[in-house]
Amino acid sequence: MRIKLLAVGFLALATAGCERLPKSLDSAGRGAEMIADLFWFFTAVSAIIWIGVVAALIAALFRRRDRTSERNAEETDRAAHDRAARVVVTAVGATVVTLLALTAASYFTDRGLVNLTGDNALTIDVSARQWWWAAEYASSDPSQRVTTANELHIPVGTPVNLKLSSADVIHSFWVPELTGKQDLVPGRQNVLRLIATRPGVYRGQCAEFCGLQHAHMAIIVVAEAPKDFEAWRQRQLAPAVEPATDEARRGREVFLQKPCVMCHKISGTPAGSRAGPDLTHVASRRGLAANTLPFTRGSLAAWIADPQSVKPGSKMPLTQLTADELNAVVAYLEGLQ
Amino acid sequence: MKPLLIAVCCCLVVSGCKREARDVRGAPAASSNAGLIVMSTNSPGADSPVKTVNASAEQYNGNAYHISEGQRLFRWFNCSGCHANGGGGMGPALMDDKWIYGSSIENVAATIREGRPNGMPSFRGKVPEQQIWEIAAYVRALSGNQPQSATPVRSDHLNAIPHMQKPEGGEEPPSTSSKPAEPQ
Amino acid sequence: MTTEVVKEVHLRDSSLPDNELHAVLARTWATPRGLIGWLSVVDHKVVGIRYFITAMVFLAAAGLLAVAMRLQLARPENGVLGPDLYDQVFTMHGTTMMFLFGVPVMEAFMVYLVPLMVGTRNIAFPRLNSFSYYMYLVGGVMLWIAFAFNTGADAGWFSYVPLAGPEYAPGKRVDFWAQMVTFTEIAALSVAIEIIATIFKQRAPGMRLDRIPLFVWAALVTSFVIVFGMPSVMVSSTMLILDRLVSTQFFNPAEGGDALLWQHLFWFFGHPEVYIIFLPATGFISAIIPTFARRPMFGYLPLVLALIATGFLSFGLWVHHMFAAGIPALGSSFFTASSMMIAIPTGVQIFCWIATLWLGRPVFATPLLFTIAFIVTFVIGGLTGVMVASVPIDLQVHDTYFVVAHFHYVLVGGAVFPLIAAIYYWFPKATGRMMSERLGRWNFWLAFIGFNAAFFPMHILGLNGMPRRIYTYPLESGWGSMNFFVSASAVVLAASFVILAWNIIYSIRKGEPAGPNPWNAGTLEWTTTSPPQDYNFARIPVVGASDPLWTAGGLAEAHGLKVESRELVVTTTAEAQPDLRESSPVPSIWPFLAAVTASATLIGSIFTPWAVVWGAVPVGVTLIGWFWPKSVPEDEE
Amino acid sequence: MKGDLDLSKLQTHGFGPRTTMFWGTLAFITLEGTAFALAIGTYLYLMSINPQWPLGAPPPGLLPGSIITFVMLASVVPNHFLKNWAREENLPLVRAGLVLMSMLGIFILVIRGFEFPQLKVSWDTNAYGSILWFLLGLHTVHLLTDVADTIVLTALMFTRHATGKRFSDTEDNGVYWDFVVLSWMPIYVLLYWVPRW
Repeated sequence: MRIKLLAVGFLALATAGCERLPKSLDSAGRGAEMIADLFWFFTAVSAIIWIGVVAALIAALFRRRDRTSERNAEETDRAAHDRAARVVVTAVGATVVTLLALTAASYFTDRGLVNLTGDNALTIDVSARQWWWAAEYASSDPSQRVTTANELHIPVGTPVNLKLSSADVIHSFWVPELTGKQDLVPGRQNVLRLIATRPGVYRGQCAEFCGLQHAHMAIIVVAEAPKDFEAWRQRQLAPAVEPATDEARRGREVFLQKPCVMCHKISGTPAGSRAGPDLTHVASRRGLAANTLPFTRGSLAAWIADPQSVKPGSKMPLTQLTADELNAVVAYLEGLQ
Repeated sequence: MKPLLIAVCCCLVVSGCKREARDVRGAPAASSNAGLIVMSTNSPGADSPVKTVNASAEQYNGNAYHISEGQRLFRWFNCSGCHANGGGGMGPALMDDKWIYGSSIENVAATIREGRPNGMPSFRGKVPEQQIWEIAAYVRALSGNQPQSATPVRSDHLNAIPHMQKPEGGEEPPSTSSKPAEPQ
Repeated sequence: MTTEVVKEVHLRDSSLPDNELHAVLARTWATPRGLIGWLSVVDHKVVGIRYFITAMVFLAAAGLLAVAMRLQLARPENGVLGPDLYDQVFTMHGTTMMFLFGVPVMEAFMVYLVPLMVGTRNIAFPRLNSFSYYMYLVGGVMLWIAFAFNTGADAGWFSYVPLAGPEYAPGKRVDFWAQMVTFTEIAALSVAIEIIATIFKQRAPGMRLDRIPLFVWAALVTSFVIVFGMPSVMVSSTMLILDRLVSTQFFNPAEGGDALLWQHLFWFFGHPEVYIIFLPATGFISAIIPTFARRPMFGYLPLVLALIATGFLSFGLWVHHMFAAGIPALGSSFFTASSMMIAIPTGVQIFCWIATLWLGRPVFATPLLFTIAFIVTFVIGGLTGVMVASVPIDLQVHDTYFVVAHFHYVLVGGAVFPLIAAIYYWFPKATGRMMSERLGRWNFWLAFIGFNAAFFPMHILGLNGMPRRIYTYPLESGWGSMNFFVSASAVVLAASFVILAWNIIYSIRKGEPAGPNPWNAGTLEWTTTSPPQDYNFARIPVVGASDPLWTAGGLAEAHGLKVESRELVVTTTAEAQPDLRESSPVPSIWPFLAAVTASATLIGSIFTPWAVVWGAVPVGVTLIGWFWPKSVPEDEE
Repeated sequence: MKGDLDLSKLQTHGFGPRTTMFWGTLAFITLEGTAFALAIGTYLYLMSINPQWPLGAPPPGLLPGSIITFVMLASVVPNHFLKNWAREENLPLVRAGLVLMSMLGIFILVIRGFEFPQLKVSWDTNAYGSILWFLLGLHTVHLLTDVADTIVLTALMFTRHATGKRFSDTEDNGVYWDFVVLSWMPIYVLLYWVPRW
């Protein structure tokens, strides 16, 4: 039974370890690369130390003990004792040297992380709430400020400074492929610097326990070629598109009369509250409810109809829309590209 | 110790279970009369306000979760705009014990839902029913009409709200602040 | 004084043959019968065993919570526990393991063993000792009763503000958590003071500093870490209660407070806390290895210095829990360095243990098996500890399952395995019966394999992006298969504890009778009978070496103590020269009454600050009753 | 029966470091001192993160706090003599000293009652108010316990229990009073003078 367990164990490790690297070692960002290198260095050193210790332990337990030492035990014992003393002192010395090396390596990587920036850096204000992410792309010109939620787009190769703040409790911003995490602490502002090196869609989620829906507070970071990013930015700057169909138009009416308007913003309409995520371009995003659900008509309807069963405790209330009110709102929202 | 523990259990059973429930959906039943417009029989004046009673409203009274949600919504929906964190501004104060339209949670909820003459708008349809009840529960807490154990003593924001739980209000005896340090 | 005259007529052990001496001492040191007597007990052995049993019950309870969590996490999008319940469950698991099991179970061994190991008849301040137990009991029971009524703390065992503050933690859940902390801190601090006083003043004549058993050294250092570490969490949890109860603003950034202030205060206690649990464990190992290597410990002095160094360094690490919270870079690299430094004394200990085994002739009994398991697993935990001490690596793995794996390797591998070893090792002394070796081996293999299989994969889960404290995870995350394997292995680990429990229960009744010294060990607790008499030692031993039982010619003995009243010898702090004959307190109900009034006050203060004002009076009365001397001078404390 | 070491001639009570109780008292003092240090550290921490200090309140009124400081410093002298008399086991003088110390303690407690309003800020106004009340409260708790202890001890000394071990208790109590006085000094400076800089 023991053997079987071990077998299963290695199997599981294999499937997880080998099919592809764990996210935080499969770097797509300058920071994550540095950390991964440091991590492998530490792991190698640790592995050697552990093997050494266990080998010594096994030797100590099972070494052959000669009968002769029963006689003249005295001086053989003293000799062995002195040998052991020499070994121990050497081992301690080695430990000290190793630790110094590790500390130095760690220190320089740390400096590297702090210097991950440039004068052309793109600054994004990220503010966390229970349980979603609000983001505003900083710009001297107010009309150029992109406001979005739960999905960031960043240009590959450009330094990005995330200015992190929290509106309620402590959260933590963490996208393993890009770089290490940074907490968002109420009353403080932290800065997280990162540079994406590889285009792609990277999923992260809040890493600091923040209450009931800590598990459903994901953020997607899309790293794309600078020109794609610029195109995206222009689309996001535009006001909400006019609803195309009658149903969508009715949807907008419902949106503005029903509770939706109390918390959500859709630029170009009277809806202007910032309590909930900005929905101006909600249909351009990949996920819903802080990426708890993929953005599809079905999941959109499900989310609006009964948010508390999708995300119990979410601040999105049951709005008690009638069936066709619901359909109308869904039709309207899914048009908001 | 036994009797002590039993006593603790009892007060936990009676207050605890109700106080600590995290009923994230709110009671749909509470929205019984949400559909049709009810013209409130309440009117300002000397005659004591009529109490409308709604059974399921009781789950909002004394429930810590609903009251704290109400605290959040009070801020989100900017009730302070007129009621200034309960202190009163262009709208009446909510922290005193004067109630124009009745102090029961049903009356407060009705006030929010239907609005009142000279100023108080109607939030029918704008604010979902369970949130109306949560705000109502919180409004009653402002004037100390909720059990202290279920009421947050302060928010984590600038506290225009004088804390709701000053024992006897006014200047406290040193003991209240110093004593919990006693275990040292 | 007049007492001089009285003394001469007192009956002395010197003038008595053994059998009479036993009879008289048994009468003098007996614990009264009946409920009152049961509550009045001041015998350190009884209190120690009560501490142990209570702690093990809490271990079982918290273990079941762990199983519940693994059930929930076994599959993605699982519905066994909802978010609200899951948050309470993981908070209760962590809180119970740290405050109600980890520390108290170590206190249990210190309270039971230290007086026996230093060769005295009872612990210093025995009434404080029984008081501390009742406080611990009430605190723990209170927390679990609250949990039973859906009032279980749900903000994590670390209760970070603002999540644990008045706005985001409505109701009384966190208040019960904070007050439970107060209860257990009172208990832990009391025990620490008793241990320090016992070790400083009540060592057997001749037990110089360089002859103190290593476990006793570990207990001493641990007690000092408690004395300097625990006040921090008293201060912070008091501030939290005040914020929640009378609306102080300590942790409200909008009014000049600060959320990180809590983290600084909490981790200034929280990190030493780990060493409060780990240092006694190293003490177990240092007691077990010489016995089963059948030779004195190699490197006594380095080991003592390592213990002391660890104690000091443990206060220089707390910020490494906050690397991601936005700490100035310079500060964090200092704490990286200090966190790495603490690996040095730990290394010294491990090397000395291995050297002892090398030089000795190992006997592979269950305690040694678990000692081996300890070294193999704990080294992994220590090395991942070095990893998380590095700021950049920590930024990736902090608050992920990598850290969950790390500290379970440290706390289970580093503390629970030695604890199990200690149970198998001292069980014969406490009960007079051996535990089953056959069950012991099953226990060992299941624990060793179950633990590593359950926790090693968590390293990879963490690196793969799985954060801690999430009640579920999406199917796409790809964490499912490994979580299932972890959950399955957790069951194996749980089974090993079932076997341990069964072995204990079975052996109490049917175990082989054990002599005074079944393992042929070298320290004082093995000179007396198993289980020891109420008075521990009929004749106070005189110590001439660090392993007195292994020195040829047997033990010398001291005589001249009164036997008709409780008297023990007080020695000088460094040289342990006999200095005074102090009376040791007789059983008293007052500590229990004091605990009742204090508990009522503390629980009341969860609901109203005035409880403290009204409670102060009965507490004062009971304390006076406690310290008011009884008729005969010998009864004075 | 071999008797290698005879304990029968040892005294049954001693003073200072020779006794177990002394080390217990010292351990208590150490852990409470740590608590004071942490509370003081909290004050300085809050001061360092807030641009202006004191926060939205005038500095506390000086009079009661300064009176207490003066009386406490003065009380160290009789306390010192009391400890010596206790060592000499001089009952009449010890009684007198204890009565005096009890009265001093009660006097200080009364003044302390006037001290809280002089803080000129409520504990729930802001973090500054909170830490002020916390520090003063923490010290008051220690003051209360020691004064109570002194009074009980005084009462004991007028009963038949005024024998050997009581005297070393008296000395330990004196040591604890020194601690209460000592721990007050930094708090006094912090509460009353730091805001005035």
